Amino acid sequence: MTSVIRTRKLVKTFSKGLRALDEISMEVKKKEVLVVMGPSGSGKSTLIRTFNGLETFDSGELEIVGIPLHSDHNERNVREIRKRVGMVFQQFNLFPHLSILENITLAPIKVQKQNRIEAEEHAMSLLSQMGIITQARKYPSQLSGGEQQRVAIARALALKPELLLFDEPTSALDPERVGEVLDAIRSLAEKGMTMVVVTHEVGFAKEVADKVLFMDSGKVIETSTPEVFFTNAKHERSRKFLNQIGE
Amino acid sequence: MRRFLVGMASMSLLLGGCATTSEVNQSRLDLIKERNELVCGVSGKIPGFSFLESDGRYQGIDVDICKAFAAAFVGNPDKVQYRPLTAAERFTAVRTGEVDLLSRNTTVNLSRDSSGGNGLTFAPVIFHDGQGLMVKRNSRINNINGLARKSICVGSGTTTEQNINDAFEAISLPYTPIKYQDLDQVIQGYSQGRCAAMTSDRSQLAAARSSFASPKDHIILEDVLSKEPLAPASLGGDQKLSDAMRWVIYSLISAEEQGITKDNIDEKLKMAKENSQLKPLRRFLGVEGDLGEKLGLDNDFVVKVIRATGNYGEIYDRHLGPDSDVPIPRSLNEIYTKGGVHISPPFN
Amino acid sequence: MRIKRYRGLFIQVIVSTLFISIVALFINNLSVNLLRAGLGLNFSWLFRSAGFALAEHPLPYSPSSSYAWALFMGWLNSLKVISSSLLIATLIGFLVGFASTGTNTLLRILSKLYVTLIRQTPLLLQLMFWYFVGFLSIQGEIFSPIKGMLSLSNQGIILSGINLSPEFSSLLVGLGIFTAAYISEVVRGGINSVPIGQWEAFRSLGLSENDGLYKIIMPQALPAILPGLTSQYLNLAKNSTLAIAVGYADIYAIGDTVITQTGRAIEGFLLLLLSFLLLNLIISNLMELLNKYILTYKQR
Amino acid sequence: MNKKHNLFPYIRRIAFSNSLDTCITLFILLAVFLLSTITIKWLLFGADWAVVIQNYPLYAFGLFPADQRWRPALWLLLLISLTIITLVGPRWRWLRKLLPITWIGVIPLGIVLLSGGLGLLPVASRYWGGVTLTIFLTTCSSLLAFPLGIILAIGRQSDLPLIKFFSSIYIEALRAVPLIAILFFGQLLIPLFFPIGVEINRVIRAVLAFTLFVSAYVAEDIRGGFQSIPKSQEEAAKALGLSKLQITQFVILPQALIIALPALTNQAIGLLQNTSLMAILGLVELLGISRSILANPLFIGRYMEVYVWLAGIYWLICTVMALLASHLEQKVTIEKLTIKN
Repeated sequence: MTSVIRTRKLVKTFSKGLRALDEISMEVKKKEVLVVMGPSGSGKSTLIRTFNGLETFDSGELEIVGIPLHSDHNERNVREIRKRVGMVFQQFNLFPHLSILENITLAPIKVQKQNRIEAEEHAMSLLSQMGIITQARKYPSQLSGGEQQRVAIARALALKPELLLFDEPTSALDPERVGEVLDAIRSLAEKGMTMVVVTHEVGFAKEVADKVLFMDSGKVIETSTPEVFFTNAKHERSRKFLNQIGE
Repeated sequence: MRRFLVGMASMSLLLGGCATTSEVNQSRLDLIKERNELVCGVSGKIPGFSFLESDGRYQGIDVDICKAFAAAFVGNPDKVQYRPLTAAERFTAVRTGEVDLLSRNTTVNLSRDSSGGNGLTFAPVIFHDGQGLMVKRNSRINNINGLARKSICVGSGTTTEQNINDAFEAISLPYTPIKYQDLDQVIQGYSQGRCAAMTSDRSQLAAARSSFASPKDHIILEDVLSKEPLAPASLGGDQKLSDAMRWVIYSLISAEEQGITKDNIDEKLKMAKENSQLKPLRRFLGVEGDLGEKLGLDNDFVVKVIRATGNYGEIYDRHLGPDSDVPIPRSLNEIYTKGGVHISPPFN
Repeated sequence: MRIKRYRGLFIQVIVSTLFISIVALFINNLSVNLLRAGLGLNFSWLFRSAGFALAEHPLPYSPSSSYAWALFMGWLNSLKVISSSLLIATLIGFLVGFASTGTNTLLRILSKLYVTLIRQTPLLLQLMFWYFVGFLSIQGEIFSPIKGMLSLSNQGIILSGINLSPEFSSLLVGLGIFTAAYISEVVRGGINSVPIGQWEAFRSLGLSENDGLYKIIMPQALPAILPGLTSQYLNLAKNSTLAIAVGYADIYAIGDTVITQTGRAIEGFLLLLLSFLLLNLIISNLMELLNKYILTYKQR
Repeated sequence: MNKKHNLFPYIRRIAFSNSLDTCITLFILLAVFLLSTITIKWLLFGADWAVVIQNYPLYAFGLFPADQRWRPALWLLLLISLTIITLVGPRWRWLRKLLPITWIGVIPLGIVLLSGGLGLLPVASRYWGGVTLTIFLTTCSSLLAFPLGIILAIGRQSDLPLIKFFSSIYIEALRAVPLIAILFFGQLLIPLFFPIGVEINRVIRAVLAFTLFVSAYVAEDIRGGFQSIPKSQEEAAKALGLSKLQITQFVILPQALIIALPALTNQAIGLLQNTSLMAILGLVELLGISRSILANPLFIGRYMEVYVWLAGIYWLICTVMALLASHLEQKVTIEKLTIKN
C-alpha cells in the first residue's frame, strides 16, 4: 500500500519559542482513516493544517499525495497539493455571498477549469449523497449548522480529492446535529476515502478509525489501533486524557 | 512579451503628452483657428456687460466683443465658448491657458500689463469707467469721509478692492471691507443692509440701482475713486494674438467713425468694390491690400466683424443705450469727434 | 518562493516606473508652461506687501502687511471658525443624539426629521441660505432678550460685548448645524452599540433614565463614538473652506485672493495644502489625546 | 372603536410620561405650529415664484439648445423610470437580470444623448447645465471612482511594499485635502501640467477631480469591508486551491462590497451634494445656474425663493437615492450576509 501522508521530524516553532510541532514523524496509507486526538493546544490543528500548506514548518520532511513539501513552502507544490487534498473546517467557512451550489462549483470551475454544467451535475450528486439536495439554491445563512457542515464536506469532495482533512468538524455544532455530520463522514470511510480527522468524538473514533494518533505539547505520544488506545493505552498521558473526557 | 508591448505603448503615449520648449513660441491665435472656436472668459453676472438671459444665452457688451473676435479669428461669431469666471480666478485662467482671452470688464493698469506683474497684454479700452460708491439716500452720507468706520461691500480680487483701500489710506480713515466673489452678492449684501455702501465701477452701480425696487432711495456719490478703463486682455508675450485683438477693437471704432453699420456694410462693400478710387475704404474692408493677412487674419475680417456685431456705437446702444435695461450715458465713451475719447489709428 | 518574489519585484518596478515617469512628465510640462509664462518657482513674493484689507483679523493687520502675514491671518480665521463651530456642533449633535435614542416619541421624530433634512441638502446651499436669507434679511434687532448681552441683527451676533460678524455667524451656524446632524448619527450609533442588557440592568437597579445614560451608558458608548467624532471634526475642518461663498476671509479665500494678485498659482496652492495639513494634524492629535485620556479614565 | 379607546393612554405614554416630557412636548408642539404657519403663509402669499416658474428649462437643462432639450429630458426620464422599476422590484426574472446592465449602460447613453454624435446634433459641454449636469457629474464620477477605489483598496492591502506605499500615500493625501482645493486644482491648475494644445474639456476635468477625490474615500470604505471579513474565509478558499487573485475576486471582494454598500451609497449621495461646489468654480450645474439667474436684473434679490426651491430639488433627489440604496441593501443583506456561525 502506498502512503498518502508521510512526515519525518516535522518541527514548527512559534515566535515565543513554543513548539507547536516537535519532531513529528508519521504516516497515513491509502484508504486509511486516521483520527488525531489530544488536549487543546496540543498542536493537532497545526499538524492537520500543515498537510495542505495552511501552516508552514521550520524543518523536517513532508510528503503529501506524493508531492514533497519543504520548509521553503514552494508555492507551486502547495497549490498542487491543495487541488488534490480537501479540507473541512470547524466553523464550516462557507462563502456567505454564494449559494450552496455556487459554493461547491466555485473551485471545480475556477481551479480545475471544468465546464459549468458538468460541475453542477457533479455538485448535485454530491448534495444528494449528503442528503441536502433540496437546499441547492439557498444561501448558507438559511441552513442549519449540520447542513452547512455537510455542504462544506460536499465542497471539499467536489475536487475529487485523494485525501480529506477534517479539523474538528463537529465542535461548532449543536449536540443534536452532530450525528448527521458524523454519518456523512462514516459513509465516506466506507467508500474507501483516505481521511485524517481531528475530533473528540470517541464513539466515532472507535467505530471508524483505523489508527488513533494521540498528541500532547506538539509531540506524538502514541499511535495505536482504536481497540488498544481506548481500552489499554500505552502511555500515562493518554490514559489521563481519556479520563478527563470521561471515557 | 505582451506585457512588454503594452508597456511600450503606454510609454510612447506618455511621450506624446510631453511638452517641449519649442511650443513656447506657438501663438494662441493658431490654436484658436485650429480648434475653430474661441474660449472667451466673461463674468456672466454683470448686467449690461455679460449676464445670462432666461432663454439661456449670454448678453452684454463684453459678450459682443467676444463675438467680434470670433468673427475675425474663425469667421463665425457663434463659435465662442463662454467661460464664466469670478474676478478672482480670471488671471489664473488666462495664465494656465484655461481661456484664450478675457472679455470680462477688466481694468487696465501697470502691474497687470507688465511682465513683472500679472504678465497680461491689453487690447484697446472698450469702456471708460470710474469707480464710485453707492449709499442709501436716507443715510445722509454725501462723501467718502462719511463712510469712516463703516463697512463697505466690495468684490474680491478686483482693482475695486485696491482702490477703495487706497482711497481710505489717503484720508487716513479706517473702514471694513466685506468681500464677495460675485457682483450679485455684493449687490445683495448692500441691499440687505450688511454694508453702509457698496463700491464698484459706476456703470455697475447704475445697473444695480436700476434693478432695485425703488432706485430713488439710493444715490451714487460724486467721489470718483479711480479711472477704470476696461479692456479685453490676453497672455503677454503673444504678439500675434494681441495684435489681432487690438485691431479688431479698432475696426469697431473706426467703423463708427466712418458710419459703417451692420445694416449698410453690404452696401459699403459693394461701393468699395465698384469704386477703385476709395482707397482707404477698400483697404479697411479688405478689398485691396493685405492688412488682414499681416495680422494672421483674413483680409476681409472687418466685414465679418461688422456683419456680426455692428460698429462700436451699435454694440453700446444695444446693451447700455437709453432703451436698454441698463441705460448709461455715453459721455466719455463717445468717439472723439463727438467729444469722447474713443479713436482708432488709421488702417494703413 | 523565488519565482514569486521576482514577479512581485517585477510588478513593483513596472508600477513605480510608470508612476515616476508620469510625475516627471507633469513636472516637465509644468516647467515648460511656467517658462512660457515667464515665471519660475519662488517664494520671495510672500514678503511683499499685500495691499488688501481684511474685515476680520485676530492679530494686527493692515494692507501694508506682507502676503505671508495675510495668509497667516486667514489660517487663524479658519482655526477660529473651526474651533467655535466644532463646539456648537458637538453640543447640538450630542443633544440630538440623546433625543433620537430617548423616550419622547415626538422628540425622536423631530430629530429624525432634522437629520434627514440637513443631510439631504448640500452644505454650500445651507451656508448661502444662512447668510443671505438667515442673517442679512433680518430687519432691525429681532432678538435681544438682555440688552447688550445677546443680540441678533443683520450686523451679526453680539454676545456679551463680543461682536461676531454676520459672515462668521452664518458660517458658525451653518457648519455647526450641518456637522451636528452627522455627529448625532455617530452618537446614536454609539449608544445603540451598548447592549440592551445594560439599560435593563440600570433600570432594574432603580436608576433614573438620565443617571443611567450619563453613568452607565455613555462611558461604554464613548469609545465607539470617538473615532466617528474625529472624522466628523476633520470633515468640519475641510468643509470650513466653503467660507468663500459667504465672504468670510478664511485660509482658502485669502489664498485665492493672493494667487490672483500675485499669479503664483503653484506656490500658493502648495501653501494652501500645507496649511490644511497643519489643521488636520492639530485636530487628529488633540483627538488622540482625548482618546487616551478617556481610556485611562475608564481604566481607573 | 377599540382603537380609539386606547389612543389616549398611548399618547400619554409616548409624549407625557413625566413632567419634563410634558413640558418638552408642549414646547415642541407650539414651536412646530408657529413655524409651519409662518412657512405656509410665506410659501403661499409671501413668495414671488416668478424666478422659478420662468426659468424651469434653465434649472433642468442649463443652456442646452431649446430644440434639443428632449435629449437630456429623455435621459433623465430614463433614469427616473429605471429608479422606479428597481424600487418596485419586478417579478420577472429576465427583467431583474437586465437591471444591472441597464444601470451601467445609462452612462454611455447619457454621454451620447448629451454630447451628440451617432446622428444627433453635436452639443458642446458648455451648454450642459442645471439638474442634467448635476446628475451627469454624479453618475460619471461615481461610476469611475468605484473601480479606482477597489484597485486602491486592494493596493493598500497588498504584500508588495511599494504598491502598498503608493496606495496609502494617495488615499491619505486626498483625504486630508478639502474637496474645493482639488476642484480648484482640476479647473485652474491642471492645464499647467499638460502641453499647450492639449485641452481637456472642463466637464471632464470636473469629473476627473471628483473621481480622484471620491475614489480615496471609496477605497477606505472597501478596506473597512476587507477588514471585517474573517481570516477563515481566505483559508477556506486557499484550501480549495484558489489562487490569490481568484480568492480576492470571488471570495473577498464580493463580501467586502456587500459590507461596504451602505457606506458607498452614502458616498454617492455626498457626491451629488458636493457637485454644488462647482458653482464656486464656474460650472453652471444646478446651484451655478441658479446664481446666474439671480444676477439677472429681473430677479435680483429673490434669494429665498431660489434657495427653498433648490433645497427641495436636492432633498428630493438625495431621498430617492437613499431609498434606492436602502432597498438594495435589504435585498442583498437579507438573503446573503447574515452569517450565523
